[in-house]
Amino acid sequence: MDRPLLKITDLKKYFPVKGGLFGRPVGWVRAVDGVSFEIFRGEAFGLVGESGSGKTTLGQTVLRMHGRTSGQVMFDGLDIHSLPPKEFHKTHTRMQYIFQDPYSSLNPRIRIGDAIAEPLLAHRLATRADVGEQVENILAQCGMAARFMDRYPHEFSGGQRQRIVIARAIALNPEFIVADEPVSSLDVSIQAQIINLFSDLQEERKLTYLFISHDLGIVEHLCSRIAIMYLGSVVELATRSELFLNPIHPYTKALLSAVPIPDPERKRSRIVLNGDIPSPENPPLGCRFHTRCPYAKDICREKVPEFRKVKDHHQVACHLF
Amino acid sequence: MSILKRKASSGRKRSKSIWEQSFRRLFKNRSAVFSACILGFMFLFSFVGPLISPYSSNGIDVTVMKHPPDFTHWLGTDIYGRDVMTRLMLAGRISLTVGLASMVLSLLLGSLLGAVSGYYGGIVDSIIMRIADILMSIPSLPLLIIIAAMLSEFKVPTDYRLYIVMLMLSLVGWPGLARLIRGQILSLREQMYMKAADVLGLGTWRKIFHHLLPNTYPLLIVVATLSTASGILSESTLSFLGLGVVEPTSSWGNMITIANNLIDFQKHPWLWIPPGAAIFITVVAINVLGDAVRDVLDPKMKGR
Amino acid sequence: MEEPIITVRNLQTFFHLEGRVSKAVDNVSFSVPKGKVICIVGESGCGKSVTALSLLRLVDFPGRIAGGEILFHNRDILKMNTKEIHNLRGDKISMIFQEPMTSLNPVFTIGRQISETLLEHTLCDRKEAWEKGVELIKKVGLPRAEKIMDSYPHELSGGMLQRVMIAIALSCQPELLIADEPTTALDVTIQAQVLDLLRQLRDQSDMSILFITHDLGVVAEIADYVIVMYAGRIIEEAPVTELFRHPRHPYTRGLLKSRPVIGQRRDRLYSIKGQVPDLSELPQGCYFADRCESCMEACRKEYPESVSDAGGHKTACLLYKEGVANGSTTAEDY
Amino acid sequence: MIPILFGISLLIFFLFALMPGDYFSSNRRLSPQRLEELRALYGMNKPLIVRYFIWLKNVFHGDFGFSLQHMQPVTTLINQYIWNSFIVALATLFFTWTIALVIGIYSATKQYSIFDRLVTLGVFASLSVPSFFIGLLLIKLFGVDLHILPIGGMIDTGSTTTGLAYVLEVLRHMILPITVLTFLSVGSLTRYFRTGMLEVLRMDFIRTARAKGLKERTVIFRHALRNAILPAITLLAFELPGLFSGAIITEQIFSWPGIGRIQLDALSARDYPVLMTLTMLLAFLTILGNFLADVLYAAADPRIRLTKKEGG
Repeated sequence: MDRPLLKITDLKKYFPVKGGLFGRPVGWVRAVDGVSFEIFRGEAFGLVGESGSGKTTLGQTVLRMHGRTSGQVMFDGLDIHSLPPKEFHKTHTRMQYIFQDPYSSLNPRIRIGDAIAEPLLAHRLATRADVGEQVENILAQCGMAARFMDRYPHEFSGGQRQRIVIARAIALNPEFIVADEPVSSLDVSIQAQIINLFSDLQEERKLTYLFISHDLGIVEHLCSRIAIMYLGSVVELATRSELFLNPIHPYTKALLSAVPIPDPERKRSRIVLNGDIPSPENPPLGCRFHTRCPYAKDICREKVPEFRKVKDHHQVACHLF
Repeated sequence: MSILKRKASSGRKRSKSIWEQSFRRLFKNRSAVFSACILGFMFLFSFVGPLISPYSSNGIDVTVMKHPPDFTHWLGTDIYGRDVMTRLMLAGRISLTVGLASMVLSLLLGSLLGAVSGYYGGIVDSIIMRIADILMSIPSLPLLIIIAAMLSEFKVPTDYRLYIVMLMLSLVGWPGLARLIRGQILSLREQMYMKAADVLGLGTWRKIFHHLLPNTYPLLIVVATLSTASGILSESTLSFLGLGVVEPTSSWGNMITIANNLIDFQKHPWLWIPPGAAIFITVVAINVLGDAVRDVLDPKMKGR
Repeated sequence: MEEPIITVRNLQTFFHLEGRVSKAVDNVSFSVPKGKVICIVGESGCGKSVTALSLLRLVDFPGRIAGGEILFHNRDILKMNTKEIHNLRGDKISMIFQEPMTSLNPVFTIGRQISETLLEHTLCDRKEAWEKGVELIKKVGLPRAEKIMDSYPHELSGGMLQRVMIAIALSCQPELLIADEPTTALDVTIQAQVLDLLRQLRDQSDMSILFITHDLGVVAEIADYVIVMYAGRIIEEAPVTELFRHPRHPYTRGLLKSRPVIGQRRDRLYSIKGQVPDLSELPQGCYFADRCESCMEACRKEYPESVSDAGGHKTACLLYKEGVANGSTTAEDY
Repeated sequence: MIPILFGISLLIFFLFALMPGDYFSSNRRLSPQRLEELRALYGMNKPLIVRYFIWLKNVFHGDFGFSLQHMQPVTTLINQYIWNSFIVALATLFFTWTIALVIGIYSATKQYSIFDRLVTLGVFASLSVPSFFIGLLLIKLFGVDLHILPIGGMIDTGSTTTGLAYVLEVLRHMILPITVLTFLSVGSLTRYFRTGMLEVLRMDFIRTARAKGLKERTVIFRHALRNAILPAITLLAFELPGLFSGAIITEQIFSWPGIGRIQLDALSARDYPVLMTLTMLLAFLTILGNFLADVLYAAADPRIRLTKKEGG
């Protein structure tokens, strides 16, 4: 395999919990707590986690939408978090982000044609003369007719808006896209349309995705390598077939068995986890998962398991394996 | 504003602009249309009326002093025999002007300081907001009265009193506005589309003027109407107390001062009821219109 | 089938907005037998939630139940007076909602909100109601019941709150529990817990459940009988195994195929083209015609009637109407 | 809170210090020499900053200065009049909240009804009428034309009534000022309750309460009302100082002997210590009100209680 396009090393992002007098931080939410992985050119990398796992924060920190606490994000040899403003500005044409909610990620007062044209002009990828044509082409590629250009976001349905948001992102012709739950607010029949759009675009434009989702079905469909996140750290990372056929971490197993399968005749043995995800402000000592793990031992309560390679293309952080 | 110009032949259906859509909805609201008509009438009455009126403002006519309303003088005459209706029109010019001008001033001051405070945050924000806090801790009427009294001490020429009143009203009015705008900017900054604008690498100028500010216009418009209403009310109160606009310039407020004279108050109600009614009608109309505009532009803001 | 608990006939619930009528639920008929789980499945705007709310007459302005009848033990709920409907709600029929975080009153303790229902519908005093509440909390599998009784909603997680909601719903041992997307707002692992709980409760008592969801996976997990809705109408209904084995309506089939399923990866997802129609501007014919791959000319003329086969599998699609082509073979040919 | 009070004291002091005249300069009969003597006596010739700190120190000791117009300490003076204002303010507060609560809640539950429309109209009237004008109108109507209520003052001129008769007489004089003040403040509060209630009635937990089979009365008065009233607690902060300052106009019009009146009197007599003290008092009441509102709100809303606990 060639050099990774994106390399994340021990990335941490803590948010202060303000309180007390003068708003001093009284604690830290460890949203991302020491994550390392690589994403290779042209692959779709899936990041799966439940709410509060820190997956969104991770995606946003990769694109430096907020500063990191520590660690490093290398994109094609560029240390994203140490780039001077001018250089950083240039990376916007190479890395883009697609937000979860297509309703709030479009400015209600800007016509969609303008919304797509703006970034093109900002990065001098088009001139005022030819920008209209470019916008039309991009919209067409995302399955939207050119006549929609003069409309406002509120005139579109959720699926159409997500197409617009995708069009806006790919208009800059990026190599790498972080897609944060791009279909979770959409209906099932529309989800399929958008997922297909993602695969089509990847094929046509040789895109690399970091696809963030809580939906294992979608991630299995779209991604070739998948990382499972729990409370700020990655607990398991493997290729698609490895992860779904031989899951190792108890959390991955539980997650897989909890996904409802649309087949009433298939009876499965379910691992139903007890309790809730603990607060990232006050995570459990030792293995983060031990409070809910059915197999937890003493060592799990004391020592943080190392994230290590167990097979080719399969890494896991668990004492039991 | 639009980057993409419409191609003449493309036949794209260009949807109406947000303003046009809002305006249409406003037009469907009966009470909004009605109050807009009343306001229009008030403006015509004040600014065009005197030109049509057969009487002049200083047309002292000793033969018809304190004459009750009849067909020649629809609202009667005052103690100098001047036509009350004509005076009402001229006073309306002053009252409406003071209301509008103080609104514009406090809006400028408030939105500028509020936007700076909200956008930059930090120490600038703290300073501006503390000043606003201090000004807001003193109820506005006593504060206005003190400032007005102080200005009386400085013997400001009566011609300038008008402008001073505008300044005073905006001085008292801006902190509340600045807070509102600041809150709006802060919440807008957290919007996903502002984050998206960051990731897309849009320039700061574009972000502020095309993304941030246009989204504050609805709030500004609503606030503008309401602050015009309160400006007119405060001016009338100050003038009634003799601390605002003073004779010979007349405003609706100082026309009512005549009611302090017990005889005039009891026997000549046409001298003070019409200006009071004019204030009331104008302010109600502005408030109703403002409320309707708020419903149309920003339904979430209702009742705040 | 034994005597149903509740029978809905030709229910119509319309929303009046800015002079337009939006037919959120139109001509919906079904019944819920004792001790069974009936699932209504469909996408947003299909009228599944409004149907559920209509059963308890909880539709808010500008919605209005325009017609039909809802028979609960042969008494029409729509004709009940205020007192009767209050006696029914929470006692004989209870309901839980999608957002457990906002469905409980933030200023009252959990304990108060549980005992409230008991005090309203049963002859017990405060102390008894409280003790019963503690029992219910234990029954829905929450630890430290006494402590939870004294907590406020914001102190508990979404999963816990949904259990509390279930406890409240169960407090008067209802004959029917209406669950409106009860797991949609929850994480997968928590969803599994709640589904387990509901299944367990159904097995323990002979309470019926009307379960509303958009997720066919959840349907397969919990349903005995499935109703598929689209644009305010029922388009297909069948026992759960039958429906998943032989889905008939092109929409149901499309839905099943467009969802990626773990372990059954295909290169490309099937997708239903287009959008759900505007409920205030519904076409004359079948509402799905514009998106349907098997659309025929007749489909655009009139709305297809629901046809039942011998096994009770009902489909509202011309492909399955007797006399119109050999629908079943052509349609199952994909 | 304390820095703001400090800032206010600074603002008020320098505002008054900027005034070109003082109590003595309005007295033409004083010789320049005598003027200087008097000023020295009352410490008015010291540098501004020094005067400020002297004033501040005195304020801390409860000494707010001496009213030269009334020839008594400001505190004594205010103590004489404030209770007259306070009793009107309290009555107004009571009526305003009661009426606003009842009407606001009722019209919210009957949204779009005729009653609701009338209430909305009334709210606008209340928000838009100049206080002095409504006062004058009512005096004209009830005092002059109908002769059923006194036109002003606290007691009839030359009245010597005592005991119950005195109380009744005062009450009769209070009717109009309280009516006016109530009418002026009831509008915004009614609107606040109405929109608050409408908002709460749309919330999910109201649907839950209905689904539980609670009576509509219980749903509204137990579940919705509490949530709708909670945010209004913060309004209390502005109510009391607001009433005192709003009373300036009404007290003037109805010749009610309260602090609003002496405020205006002090203004024309350049009796600045009185003015400064009253302004400080109002500002202090506002800040105190804010503080109390925060405390009350925290006590009433369980959600706040938790964050406070975590934060502290």
